[in-house]
Amino acid sequence: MSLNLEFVFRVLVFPGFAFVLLFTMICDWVERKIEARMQNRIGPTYTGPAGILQPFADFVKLLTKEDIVPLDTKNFVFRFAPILSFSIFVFAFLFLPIDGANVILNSSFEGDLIFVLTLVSVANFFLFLSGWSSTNPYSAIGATRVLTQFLGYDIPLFILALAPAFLAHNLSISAIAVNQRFPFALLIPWAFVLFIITLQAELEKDPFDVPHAETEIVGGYETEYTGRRLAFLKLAKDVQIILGAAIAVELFLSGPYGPVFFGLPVFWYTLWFILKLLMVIVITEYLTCVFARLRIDQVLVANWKVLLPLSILSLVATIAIGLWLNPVVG
Amino acid sequence: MSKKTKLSPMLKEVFAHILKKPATRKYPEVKPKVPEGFRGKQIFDINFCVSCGLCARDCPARAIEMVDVDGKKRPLFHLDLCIFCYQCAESCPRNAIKSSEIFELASTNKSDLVVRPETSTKKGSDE
Amino acid sequence: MTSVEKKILMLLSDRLGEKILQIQTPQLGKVFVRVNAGVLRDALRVLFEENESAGISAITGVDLGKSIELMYHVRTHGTIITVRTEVPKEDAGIESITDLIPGANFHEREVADLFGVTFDGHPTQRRLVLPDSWPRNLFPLRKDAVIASIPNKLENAAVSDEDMQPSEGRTLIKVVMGPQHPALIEPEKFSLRVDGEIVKEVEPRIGYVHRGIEKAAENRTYLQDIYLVERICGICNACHAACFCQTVEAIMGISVPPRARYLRTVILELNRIHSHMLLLGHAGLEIGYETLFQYMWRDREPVMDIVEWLTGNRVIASFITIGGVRRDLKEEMIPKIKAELTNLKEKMSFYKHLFDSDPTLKMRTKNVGVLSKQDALKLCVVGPVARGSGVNMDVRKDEPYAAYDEIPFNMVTYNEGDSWARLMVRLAEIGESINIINYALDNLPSGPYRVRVPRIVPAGEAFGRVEAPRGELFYYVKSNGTAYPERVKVRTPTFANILSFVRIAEGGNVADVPASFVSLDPCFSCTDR
Amino acid sequence: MCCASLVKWARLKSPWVLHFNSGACNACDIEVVALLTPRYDVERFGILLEPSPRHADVLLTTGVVTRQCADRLKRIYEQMPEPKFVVAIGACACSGGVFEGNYNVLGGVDKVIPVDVYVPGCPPKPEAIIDGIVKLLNSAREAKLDDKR
Repeated sequence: MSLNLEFVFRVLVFPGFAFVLLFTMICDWVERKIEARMQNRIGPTYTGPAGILQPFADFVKLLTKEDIVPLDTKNFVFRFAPILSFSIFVFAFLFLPIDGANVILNSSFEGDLIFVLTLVSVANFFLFLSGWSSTNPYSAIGATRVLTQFLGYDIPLFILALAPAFLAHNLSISAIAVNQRFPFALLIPWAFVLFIITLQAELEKDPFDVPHAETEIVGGYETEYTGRRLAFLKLAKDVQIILGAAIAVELFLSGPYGPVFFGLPVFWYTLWFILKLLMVIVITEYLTCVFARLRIDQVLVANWKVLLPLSILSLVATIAIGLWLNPVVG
Repeated sequence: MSKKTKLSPMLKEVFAHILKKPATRKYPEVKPKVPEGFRGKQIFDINFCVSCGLCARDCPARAIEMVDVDGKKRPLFHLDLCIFCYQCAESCPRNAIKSSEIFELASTNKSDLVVRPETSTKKGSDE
Repeated sequence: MTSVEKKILMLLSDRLGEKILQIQTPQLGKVFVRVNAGVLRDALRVLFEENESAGISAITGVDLGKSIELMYHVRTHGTIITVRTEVPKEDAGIESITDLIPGANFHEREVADLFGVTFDGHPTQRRLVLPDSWPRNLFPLRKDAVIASIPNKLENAAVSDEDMQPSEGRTLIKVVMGPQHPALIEPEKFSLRVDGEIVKEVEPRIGYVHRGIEKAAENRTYLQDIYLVERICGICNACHAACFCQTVEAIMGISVPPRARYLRTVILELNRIHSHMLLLGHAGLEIGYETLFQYMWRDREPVMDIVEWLTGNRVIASFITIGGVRRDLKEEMIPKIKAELTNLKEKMSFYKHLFDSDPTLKMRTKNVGVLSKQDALKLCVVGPVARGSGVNMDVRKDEPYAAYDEIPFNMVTYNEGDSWARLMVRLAEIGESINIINYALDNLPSGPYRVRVPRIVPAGEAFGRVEAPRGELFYYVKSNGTAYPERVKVRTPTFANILSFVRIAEGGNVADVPASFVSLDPCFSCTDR
Repeated sequence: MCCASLVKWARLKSPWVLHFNSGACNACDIEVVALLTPRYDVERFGILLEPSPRHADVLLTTGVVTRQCADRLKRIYEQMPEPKFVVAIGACACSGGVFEGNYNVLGGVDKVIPVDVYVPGCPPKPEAIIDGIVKLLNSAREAKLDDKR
């Protein structure tokens, strides 16, 4: 019985659902704040202390807005795609070690890295469906752009994710995280850099944010959404961003593990995880700020002609290093 | 590489801005200083007015209405029509119309957006 | 008359002989040639054959009562030769000249809309500036037009636009930009026919911001018109006021005191700086470079401050008036202005470096929306668009006004003709403008800043040109001896440039449309008036 | 009760805006865009400029309403989800300004859609526009929000 309670607590409160939601909103705030600072602005200020409640206010407001479903939409998909996409992103979190152990204890299995990456693709697919079912030309174009982009960039992402897996001799995320006495980002920096760039594309951020190119396709796949469905679409997007960053942390920055100075390791592990994750968020935000958006064909060319060959090269180099270091890591 | 490729200066600039003070002015708390000669809400001094109506005649937006005050025609400014060009002040032979530094004129009620000749003399405000 | 004009007139009378009815030269550098409607094409052909870089600047229509006068203002060798003719009001019609010069396309459509003159042989006969609900036989700029009961389109607002209809034919998909679209701050509609990612056809529909200013100017006094024409375009407002005032001053035959000429130059150049910076920032927004937009607009704020110090408002200057300027510049202001400009100049070198080196910026603008020099001349584009395609054209050099004849500056041209070149022209022009302002402030003559002028303008006509931030701005004013003008014609630079958008978008990528469009610096409130 | 005040708080703290120009001269428009830029930065108030009318709470209108734009303006207003507010920025949007009476002009924005706040000026300073939005939020705090849901 007590074990069940612990399970429920872990899934719903910490480090599961509630924690992920809260953390997502905080990250969204950090993102907006840091982007504002990089652009010499202040960013949200008056909503809570230093505007920290801004994402929460946005979310609550959207939840209670009038909900308009356009008459000629494919109703079922239009209604459920946002919430499905959101729940799948959150579900994927359950397989990440956040406070030193997976959210669902013992949920880790050999190959859950592949499983999580697949979940991300599925959730992305629902984002595509949400736009596709809107029957608005801008949504449709935005949706196809999402599809082309994540289908293309999934391949280098998978290949790059294999590099740490190879070094750790394991396809389980928690095992990869545990086995990094020395963060892989320092061991194989080129793979980390490539992973961040690919992640940038996967998360549809500048310079790869063609699905959100407002000046070309208005709101992209979100154009026709209002009220709570829009709230969940936006939230799904934010969860996706921190999920992507979390995967980067687990694979390259030794996950939640770091020095424990005193007291409970759970506290330190969570702290390390949050700090590392914020670091990745700042890096992606920095990249967003310093580049212009590429054109959709340039995005695809960048994938097939640059990132894919480079990711294969990086895998080869990683294997070479891995073999050389084998006694150390194994 | 024979030619040195130039790095985008934005890389450095954006990084530097993380620690720089934002350029934002905290408007509602700190009111901006309006420069001398700013074209804001009108101040009308009824004591100078000779009821000639030149201001109303020259107003490009026809925002000035001559209304009866104690039997004499005086200008009433419709702020919702006014384009703040101050041609009226230029046309006025007696300098009865002056500009104030008031620019926060927004109102939820359109009928508030007037400067009445009888009340405007002292301050720029009639509320 | 200059020697070039003499030469052209010789040539005209050689070729046409007796067919020329009258030659007028009311002012220096203004030539009017009157011909019969049938000879008009021949006369224009002579002009276009004589100089291959000649272009049509504007077509002005004037209602003379029984007939409609058409004036074709031809820009050649940096000056304007006007060929005028009359057509009867009943069944007004004349042959189109779009086959001689494609750039006349929109000019003719506009006259057709507003005056009801049919242009035989014109490729498109559709509406250009008037709304769809406008009655077919009502032409607003005719003096006898009674504009009383126009059906209000609101009643049948539920009727869907034609853009909702499926496109006929093959694989072409119709993509509609606007009227409400984030790439366009202003409402305007562009229907693109798209084959895959390639744009095959562009159909612009302007007129969403048409406010009928030319008509409104006729029933306001000259004094009121200054403020009215300023509000044709809030961005280049000082240029409109300057051009209108110059034209009226030309009719009145008064000259402006030197101090006023210098102060006009200062405000015109401030206008140019802020307009160019606005555009460069907006271009950043269009290509998804938000940081560039934010920085550029942040650095633009000091320029707005200077305008506010000088005129009392950040945007609409209301500074220039007939006979001079409305306020004087205080001595103690000069060092403040110069300090801000020095700061701005430093910032500009940063942006220049950025445009030269940022890879993503170059990927989005280099070789995008290329307008060749030939096309630029044929389509009669003006301003930075023309200079980005290697055409040497700048009214400040060709026909100096204000104090430009005394101030040294360089004309910036790039030969690439792509979006990048057009943006670079503007970037470099900001630097030139800063130099001009500094020079003007250093050499500011003393004396009065305005002369008093009568309210009534003697009968006469004149046209004036000003190099607005977007290019040559053209005004024609006709006076009938009262305080109200008989006709005010405004040809804005954006109206001349909008045709080139069709040219640069066709054959390009759909995703490039916003980026190449913004490089033309569109401004629809100017375009529609 | 607590829930209602939470909703009210959220709405006041997150007014997303849509900008529509129905025939302005661009002066007000550039001041509206300037609100987003570092010196004024309205993101401080949680204001975001949204591209689609479906996402917006506040419609910032500039300019007179021309005949060609009128039904488009109306349609955009109808596309916005409740509760929604309209701010008329500049003399033209308030009542027509210099263009009042022209043949292609219907007049101010309130001829077509209901307007909540008028911001006079030609163009108003960006601070004045912020002031208009703040006044809108204050008046919304007092009344409207309760009836509108």
